[in-house]
Amino acid sequence: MTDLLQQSTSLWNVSMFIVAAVVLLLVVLFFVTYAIYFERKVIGWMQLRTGPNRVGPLGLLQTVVDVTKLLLKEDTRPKDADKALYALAPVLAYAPAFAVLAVMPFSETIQFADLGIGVLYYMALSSITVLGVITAGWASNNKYSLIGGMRSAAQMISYEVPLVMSVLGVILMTGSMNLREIVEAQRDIWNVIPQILGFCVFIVAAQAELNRTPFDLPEAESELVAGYHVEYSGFRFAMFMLAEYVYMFGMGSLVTILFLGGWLAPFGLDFLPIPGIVWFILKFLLYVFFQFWIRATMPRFRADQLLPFAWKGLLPIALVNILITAVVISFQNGTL
Amino acid sequence: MSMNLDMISLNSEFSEGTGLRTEEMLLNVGPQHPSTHGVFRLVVKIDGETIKESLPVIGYLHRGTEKLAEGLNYTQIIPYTDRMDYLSAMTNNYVICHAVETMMGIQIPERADFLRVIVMEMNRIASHLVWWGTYLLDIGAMSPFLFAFRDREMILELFNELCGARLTYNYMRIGGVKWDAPPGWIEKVKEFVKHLKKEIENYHALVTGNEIFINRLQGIGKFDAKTAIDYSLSGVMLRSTGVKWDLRKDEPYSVYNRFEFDVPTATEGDCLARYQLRMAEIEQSLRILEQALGQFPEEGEIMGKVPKVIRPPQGETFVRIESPRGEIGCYIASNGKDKPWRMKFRRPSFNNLQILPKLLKGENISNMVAILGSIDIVLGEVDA
Amino acid sequence: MSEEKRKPTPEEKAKAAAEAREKLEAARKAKEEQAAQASAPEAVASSPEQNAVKAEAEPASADQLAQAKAEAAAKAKAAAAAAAAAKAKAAREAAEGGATDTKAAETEAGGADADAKAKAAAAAKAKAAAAAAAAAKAKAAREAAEAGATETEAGGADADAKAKAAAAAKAKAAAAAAAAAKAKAAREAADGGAAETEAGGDDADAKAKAAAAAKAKAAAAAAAAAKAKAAREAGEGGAAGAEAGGDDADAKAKAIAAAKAKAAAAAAAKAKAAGGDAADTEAAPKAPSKNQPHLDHIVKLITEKFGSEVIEASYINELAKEVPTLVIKNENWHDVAKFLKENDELSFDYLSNLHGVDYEDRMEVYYHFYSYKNRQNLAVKVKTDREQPTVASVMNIWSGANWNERETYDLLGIYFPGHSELRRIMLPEEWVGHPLRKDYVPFDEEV
Amino acid sequence: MLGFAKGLGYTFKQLTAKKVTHFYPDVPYPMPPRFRGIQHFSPEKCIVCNQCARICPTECIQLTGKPHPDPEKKGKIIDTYDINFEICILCDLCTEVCPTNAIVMTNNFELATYSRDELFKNLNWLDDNNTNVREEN
Repeated sequence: MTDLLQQSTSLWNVSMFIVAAVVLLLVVLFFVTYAIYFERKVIGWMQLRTGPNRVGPLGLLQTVVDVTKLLLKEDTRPKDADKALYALAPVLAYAPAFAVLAVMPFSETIQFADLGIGVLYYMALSSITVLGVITAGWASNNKYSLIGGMRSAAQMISYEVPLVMSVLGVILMTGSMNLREIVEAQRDIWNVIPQILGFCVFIVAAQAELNRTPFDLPEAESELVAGYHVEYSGFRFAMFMLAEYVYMFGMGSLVTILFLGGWLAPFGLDFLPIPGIVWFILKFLLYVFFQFWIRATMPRFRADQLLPFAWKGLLPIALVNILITAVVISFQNGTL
Repeated sequence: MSMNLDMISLNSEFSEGTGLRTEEMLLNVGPQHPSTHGVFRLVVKIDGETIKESLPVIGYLHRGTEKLAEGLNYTQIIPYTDRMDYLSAMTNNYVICHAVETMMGIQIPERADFLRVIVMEMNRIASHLVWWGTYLLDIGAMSPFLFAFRDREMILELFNELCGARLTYNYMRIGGVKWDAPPGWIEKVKEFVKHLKKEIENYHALVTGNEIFINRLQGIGKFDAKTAIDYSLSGVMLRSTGVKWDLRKDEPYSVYNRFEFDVPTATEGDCLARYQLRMAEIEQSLRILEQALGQFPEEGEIMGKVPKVIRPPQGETFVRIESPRGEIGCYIASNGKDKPWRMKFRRPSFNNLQILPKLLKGENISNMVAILGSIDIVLGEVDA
Repeated sequence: MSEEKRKPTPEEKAKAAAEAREKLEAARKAKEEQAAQASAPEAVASSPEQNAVKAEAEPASADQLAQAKAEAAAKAKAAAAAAAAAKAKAAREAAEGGATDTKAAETEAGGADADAKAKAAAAAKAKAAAAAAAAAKAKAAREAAEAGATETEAGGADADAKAKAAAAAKAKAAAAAAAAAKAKAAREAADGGAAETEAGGDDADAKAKAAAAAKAKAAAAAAAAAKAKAAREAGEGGAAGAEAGGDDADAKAKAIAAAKAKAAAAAAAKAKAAGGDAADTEAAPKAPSKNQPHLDHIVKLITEKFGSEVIEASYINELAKEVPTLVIKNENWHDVAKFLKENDELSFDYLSNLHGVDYEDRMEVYYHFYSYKNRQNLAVKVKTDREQPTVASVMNIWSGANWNERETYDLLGIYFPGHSELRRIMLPEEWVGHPLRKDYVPFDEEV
Repeated sequence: MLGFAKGLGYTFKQLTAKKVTHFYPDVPYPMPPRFRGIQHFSPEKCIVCNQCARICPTECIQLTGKPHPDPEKKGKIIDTYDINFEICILCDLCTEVCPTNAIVMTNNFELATYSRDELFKNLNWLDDNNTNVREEN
């Protein structure tokens, strides 16, 4: 793929890119369907029950059937909802989720865009989703969804800051924001070891970004019935679900790249003939399993505990991490 | 119960500082809502997320049990009491049988009394397990619900073998019980007690230590002993404020005075205290069960001598016993005939719910769910 | 008689379904009739207990047989069934009447006088039947039921004869009354026990008056017959409370008779109760219960503060684990309540139970207190009349009374002045009537 | 953090534990012998004493008797016997009071129907419902 980037833009080159983009879309959709399926299976196993097993062999077609149901279902809209915003909200939520994947180096060769400011691109785009969620909360003219929308606004914005701060450590160490270079810099040692503090803050902040337990306040079933997407049904609801899981795909790949050494084999095992993409997928699945595991165990935060935890808890740790990294680096290359 | 809501005034004020006009909002929680434990409606006046005022609306599940009871004879009323507190039907059966037996002075054979205590304590454990599962679901953790229901399923299976039903047992009769324990049943209960004793540790490991859970419940829904007594609260709601009062201990009925168990109390009176108390109560019930199974008389009949048609002497009685939710009482006014002249059930959930508006002032919505869950109401009992 | 066992063939099921559907129509038609004459207060003939029992004996699907009749099965079975059906119809009306209007079915006094009401019901039914399009035969069958209510099945045949005679005279309501009266007198003899003097109350007048008349008759009956059963009935009619000591000095003449009757009944009841729990005869007083000192102490404290006329009665209620019980006068109940809570010797700070009871001639509110300080129970009863029942609200003393008082108001209609928001709690706002009152007639008879 | 760790450890351990799901529609659910299911009625034992109709709290049993066909025997035999399963609460009081065990309970509980009419079970249906009848009553 990377050689395609160097070629001059001919018709063939552009069509190849379109094909590649469609392939990526299909891969992501395949991942989303089976991420939902496996999430239900894994959480089921953790709760001593077998997950979906009635549709298709071992229930493999369960999510396919769900998605078709959502497509066929009538797409209702509340009478005096804000029509334009109501239709716009799912688009605002879904589009950045998919756009973010363009910059991810899945392996040496597979990368769509090698941006110099990969990390910044990710952070900037991912905060557009907040707009989508707030418009959804406001437009569906329902008190529960309004509260859900407001909660998610507060949560996402206040967790964006520690998320970015925790990545600063990595950037300091590699000296560049280009994702590919960050992976290259982890040849001898993965960032997770030196940046353990940054890693923890990143993981927790990522949970909040994805609105997943223990931060699933915006769509807290037991309190707000379903939070911001309570009035959505049919395909628009599918869009919100898709956005959530594509973001998980995005965040999973980002964690693998930033902290777990992208497509690099774990230290000492690089003689095995296993291609980079397989390592990437393994680490990625490890992170996704961790997400399911947390969802099966953790209770939910309370709205008023959420924000102090971000500002008084995560942010100081991230800043300390940056400080330590800076001191260590400057000490290493003698400038201290 | 259809409410005219205009009597709740919504005020909105304009703050110069932010130049914003904020307005209060009336939010309808229920009657169909995931965490109201039944058809219970709470009209909540909120400003942003803080609750200014709340108005509980009940009566959606009112079936007029007391009116029906006036047309039925005493044996026919027992199936109706199953449906009042459907999570612990045995205690309801017992309270009406106990009331009639006190009036007529009927002696219960020992084996029947032991069977009654065993099934009541098992029902208390089942009811607390349902509370534990659904309370964690309200707080947001999904899997404890499944573990709780796996263990409760064992109790329901034992009840199914004993009296043929899983929820509405109709097991007790005036003067004794209908069925004797089938062969091998007592051993199965002993096994269950051992299994649950081990399982309780896992519950504590899974949830009680969890830091999010602790600071989610600490210090909310707090009240002191005086308010608890003033609002005639009972059961864990009362004991969480330090009042050591359990009818099984202080006004012993049936054979409870033969078992030694202690009454767990706490002092803070907040949701976490109530959580710990209910978990401790499960352990106490297991202790009682062990002793009851140990001293279970080998033979003996299960039905005392009872006249063919039960006609309590003219007069009235009021007895109260300890149900998982608090003090359940049964008042019977009889006119000497086989149908009660007036029957009234003192229902703990109904009285415990009165304090909710007072607790919710100034709380936010996620706390409202936690406080409502900690009161542990069953709507069948609130609206009986 | 059982056919060979075979799988229920489809048309078998269809027939059952059809039958069921007709059953529904028949039930609805019978219900309209019932609704038409529900207007008369104690419209329904709720025969005394044994009649009800016998009548209920064949609730035999009246509709089932109505259909049979509809299919004009002229066979002998139909004829015998007709008698049963008629009885069933009367019984079902009685049951419905009973369910909706427990007073008629319940009150023992009412029971003794059921036949008078039965006659009234017959008159009303006659009017309704005339109105209803039901076939004349159905009416005749009902008349037969009227007459044949107490005879056993075997007696059905002669009941038909009487029915036909009654049917002939049915044209006029009066005639029906006469026939029914004659039949009633006959039945009275058969009853033996409650020798029922031929009192008035022949037409369905206001319930209260009828109730009063009924009680008077019961009192007379009780006086006449010393049999325990009758006595117990009369006693119950008087007052459910076992105030062996206190007789409610009811001014009206009826009350004196009632008092006399109640004393007799109480004595009889106690004898029976005593007999029940193998205590010796009522003459030797049982050992004073352990709560007696508590009761005396409480009474002493209250009389010191409020004087002795405040306590109408105070006794130990053996039926309720010897709980000391007080009956406090309605007027100064609120001050006594405040005293019960504030006085540090009493300090009854826990209100366990609060509810109302409808005793036909009066309403009573029952309170059950508990004091955590000196571990002592106390039950208090406050009486109020029926027309405008009001009891002072204790909500400002025990806030636990709030919802309980609202529920008592909602279901029994007892007003609690001083309650901050006395609204219905269980029933919807626009509900008419208070269901737990004995004279409650559902406003809209639902299907 | 310790609380999180213990909780996560427990759920992880459950991954491999034995599952408790019961595949009900495919595998029939075994009911204990005393389970109170739908009644079975044997008309030959019934002596039309009406005890069951009288004890039923929801009054859902309707029965009619007819005099015995051959004249020398007295008493009555059952003609129609209906239970309205819309309001029957399966409380087992009828089987308790029946002197001749004419009505007993079976262990079947599947009674879902599409129309309410089918819930009016008549004598023949109750007679044919004779699979896994309950022995001890």
